[in-house]
Amino acid sequence: MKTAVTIAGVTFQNPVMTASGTFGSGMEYSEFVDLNRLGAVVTKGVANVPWPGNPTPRVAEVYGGMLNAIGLQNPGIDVFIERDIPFLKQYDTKIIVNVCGKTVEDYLEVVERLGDTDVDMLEINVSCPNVKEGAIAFGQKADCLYDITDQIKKHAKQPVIMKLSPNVTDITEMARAAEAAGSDAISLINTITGMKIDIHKRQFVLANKTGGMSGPAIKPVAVRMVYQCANAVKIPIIGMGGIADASDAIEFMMAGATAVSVGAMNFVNPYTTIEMVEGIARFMEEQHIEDINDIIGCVK
Amino acid sequence: MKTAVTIAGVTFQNPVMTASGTFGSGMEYSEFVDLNRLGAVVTKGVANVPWPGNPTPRVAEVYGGMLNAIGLQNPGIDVFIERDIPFLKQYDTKIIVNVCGKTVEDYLEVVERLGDTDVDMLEINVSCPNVKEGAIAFGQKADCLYDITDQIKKHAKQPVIMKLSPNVTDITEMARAAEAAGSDAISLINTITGMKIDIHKRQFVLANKTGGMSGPAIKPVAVRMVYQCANAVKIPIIGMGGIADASDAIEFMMAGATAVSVGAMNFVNPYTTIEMVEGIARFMEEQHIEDINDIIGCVK
Amino acid sequence: MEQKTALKKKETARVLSQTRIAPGIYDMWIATDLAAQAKPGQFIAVYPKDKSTLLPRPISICEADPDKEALRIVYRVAGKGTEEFSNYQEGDSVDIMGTLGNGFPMEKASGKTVLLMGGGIGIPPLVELAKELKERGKAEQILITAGYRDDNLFLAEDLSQYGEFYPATEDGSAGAKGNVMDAVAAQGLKPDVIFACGPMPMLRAIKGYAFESGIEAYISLEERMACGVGACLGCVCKTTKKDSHSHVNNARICTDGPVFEAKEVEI
Amino acid sequence: MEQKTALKKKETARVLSQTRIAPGIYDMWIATDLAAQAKPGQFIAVYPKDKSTLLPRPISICEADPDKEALRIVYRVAGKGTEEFSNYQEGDSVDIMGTLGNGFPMEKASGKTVLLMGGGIGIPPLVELAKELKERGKAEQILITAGYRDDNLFLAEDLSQYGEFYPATEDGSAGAKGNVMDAVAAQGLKPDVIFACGPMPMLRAIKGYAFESGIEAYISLEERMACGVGACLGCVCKTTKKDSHSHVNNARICTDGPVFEAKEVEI
Repeated sequence: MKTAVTIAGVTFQNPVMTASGTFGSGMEYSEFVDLNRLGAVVTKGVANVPWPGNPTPRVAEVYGGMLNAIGLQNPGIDVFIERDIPFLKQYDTKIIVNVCGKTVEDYLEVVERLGDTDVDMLEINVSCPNVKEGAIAFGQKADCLYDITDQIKKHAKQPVIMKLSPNVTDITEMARAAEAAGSDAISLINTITGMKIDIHKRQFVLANKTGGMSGPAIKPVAVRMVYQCANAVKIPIIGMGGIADASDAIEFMMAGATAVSVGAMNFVNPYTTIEMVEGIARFMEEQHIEDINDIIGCVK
Repeated sequence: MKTAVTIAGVTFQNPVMTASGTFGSGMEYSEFVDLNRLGAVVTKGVANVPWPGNPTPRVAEVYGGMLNAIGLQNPGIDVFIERDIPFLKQYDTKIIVNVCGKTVEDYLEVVERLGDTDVDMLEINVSCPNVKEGAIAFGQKADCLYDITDQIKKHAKQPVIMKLSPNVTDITEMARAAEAAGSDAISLINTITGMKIDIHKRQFVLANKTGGMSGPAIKPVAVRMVYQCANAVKIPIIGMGGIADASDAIEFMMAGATAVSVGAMNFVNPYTTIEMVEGIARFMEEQHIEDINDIIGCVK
Repeated sequence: MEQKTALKKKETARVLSQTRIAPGIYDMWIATDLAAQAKPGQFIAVYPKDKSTLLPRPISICEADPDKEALRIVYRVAGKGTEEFSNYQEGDSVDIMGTLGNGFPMEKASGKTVLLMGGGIGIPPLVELAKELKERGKAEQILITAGYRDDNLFLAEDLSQYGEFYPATEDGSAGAKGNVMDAVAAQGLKPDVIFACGPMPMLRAIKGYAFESGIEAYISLEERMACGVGACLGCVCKTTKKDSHSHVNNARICTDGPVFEAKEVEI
Repeated sequence: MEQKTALKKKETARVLSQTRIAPGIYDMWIATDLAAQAKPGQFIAVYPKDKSTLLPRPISICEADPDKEALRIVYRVAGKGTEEFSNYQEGDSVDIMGTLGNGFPMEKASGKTVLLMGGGIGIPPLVELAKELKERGKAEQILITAGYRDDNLFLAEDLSQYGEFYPATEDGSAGAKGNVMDAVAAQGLKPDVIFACGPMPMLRAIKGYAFESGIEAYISLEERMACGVGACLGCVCKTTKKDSHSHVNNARICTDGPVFEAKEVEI
């Protein structure tokens, strides 16, 4: 039985990854999950300098999911290279570093610093809805996305994954822009912008007013967008958005994803990723699937 | 205690309405709900001629909600005027007729026919994601929305509500286009496009592949968009999207909605609307709110 | 207009009993005064408590006992909703709405040899139907055939009380080997009218057989539903005649059906 | 790297008992071997079964009995999640993760007069804290004050076993009228070190009092959490020193806390 998938020349032992921002750099969850058994750890976004993030409350519960407005708090690339990469290199898994920034230069600085490190891929967060400084525009306008992808590709030594925002009219337009500018893969969906009001206090639950929605509630939107993109571009897709178990992972793969990421569900069940790895193997056995690659995009 | 709200000169005894397509023309739910106690019945979309709708399966359950791809099956304006309007006129509630079409001319024909009838308002469905013929473009491009609104306003005798699609990058751009073209109000959100795959059958659950997602799962997105629009335009907003109880209704009103519509939750509990009317009154009593209008948009 | 007294209602009822009567098949009695209005072929909507699954499950009425104010449903565990229901025990609450849909047209059996045909989880509604036909109907003869996977002949005892009962099993372990059409052939049954409920391939076969033999057949259809009361237009089937709602030959299974004359639906 | 044996785990445990000890306040004992590692001031995450509410509720550990492998939590019903927990009965399952966070720095009380201060639903963690201090700590004297709404002095009996207990009530129906600071004034308490848990206004008052009096104070903070293990960075508080994770003076309450030295946090 073959569970390995390959994206831009990087082979992952299985298609189960972690969604950026929900798994730190793996340290915290290493008490629950054997990182050696994951396809990849996708790290929390890292910027060129430390970011303090947003005021609290930063998280809120919603029906079948949650809102977050962390604001990409992170220690910056120096600490990350010194502490987080060596930690992850102890494990037999692939490392995908999520990169965030406020300007193109910010992104390029991080990408260049990472060029000398032993990480496997870069995921570019151009779609965080919780950072006001303008990064979101990169992810919501096709020409901006093209430009930043083009710049990053010129500087990156590792293969590049552009992470797409679902908060757009036409996700395929964004996917095509990323592909045209040379992105090696795309990942989607980032969170959907939402809001929650405390009617007794008459105030927003999040200090940031809005937050990014994740969890099972958004899965149908994510599956739809993955399907649309899979039929619009040739580069591989990493699917995410409310994935809770092996069935969900397989649904995304049948829609066209080559790999999948577990996000908010890590918080609900810290063993989600490992149970998913096992559940996918069980499904393959039951359904007599020799190679997981055979189901990618099989529903047309 | 004042629960009445006014939109474009039409006064509703309370802010609780039904969302188009989830309540027929009231006939089916009149066995469960005293229609005399609703703010308004918003009818299922009606076109100039009968529409057969989409193949089945037309509905699918998703986490905290459902997908539908009915495809606006409807008997056409002739039967509607002859049967549905007289039925609704028996009740002491307002009538808002949802109008659908494939071309501008289709819409105008229905709008003109309704001009001679005794209905209170028109809601224009330019955002149904399940009709392929192009109507969705009216709801996803600001200039198209402006044009059709402008045309409809020239022909409509009743006040016009443009119903907005959430499947856009910037909902405020759409709201502003509707307002600029003279729309008397806007309603939002219509459903979010989603997809579900049956991994054992390896096929889409809906015959139409994609469907419109509704239910509590989409509420945070709807609240956010209502808030954004309330801060972008001056015309009143009818809020909808996963509203399940009085607390949800109040959340939408605090975000800026003047009235609210109950959609998918009618299917989960046919008494939802009436319980909401009672729950809003209870909340007003507990919170010493004299006039429901005082809470509209109170969270900034 | 003043509000009329409703026939349909949603309520929280009590489970009187529940037993597993075959692998994956459960038999639940529910205390509800809806029993008084239940007709053979009608169904109820049962709502899961699990808040991730909001829509009701349409489940056919297997038996109604108006005196005891009790309804019986027999259903197969097919997903999260029915899985939840199968765990209910005596005294637990169960959220239901009913009674929904139109029943079988009992009068069509008057003075006739009527054949009830059920397949799999389409067998349960035949119980109330057979009972009513026997106790209050005017059929000359009641024949019943039911198709099972194997010799787990659930509800066979119930059905045998009300008519001549001919099972069929896919594995041939009891009755005719094959499906209900094989049982009809094996027994040489010659009905004047057919009432049927079961999976689509079976209903298609019955429709073909009825057409060729010039027999009236009434079949009960299933489709994914949302509202269950005719408002959402989710559960339609193509009909040869104009439907009552939209006049577009798309009848609502939940309210115009679930029972249709076979020749009037495209299946 | 090979997988280490985990200290933290998520598991489905059993409810040993549950009682309502004050209006809206519940006392639950849970069978779990996490009791062996529980430290005063730590908390567990409790997961609702209601699938509309997915995130765990952080609830402080009130008492741990390693011999009986049992943990006690005392919590207030504040929403759908805790409402659900309050309906659990002996034998029911309860999904928990633990043990989380760092406890109070017991060693800071050595040879000192330590004052434990609790307000409302911040009172429960004082029980295990007082017990540990008394049984294994080296404090010279243990003073305890707890602020209640009224004379429903929940956990007062437990606390009185381990130290001098001074309640305060908002309505003056028992102990000092007012809050814990009023009790301190009324009793003329002179602590060397303070361990506190309670609502933010109380913690702010204690921080101010400790600063003015030159007393070391350790306070337990609360914030909306998602992961509970330090990964999501949802539950941070501003700190005067660089935090261990991001070095941006935003410490994670769930893992760097929940107990912080008062002077090191901006509250």
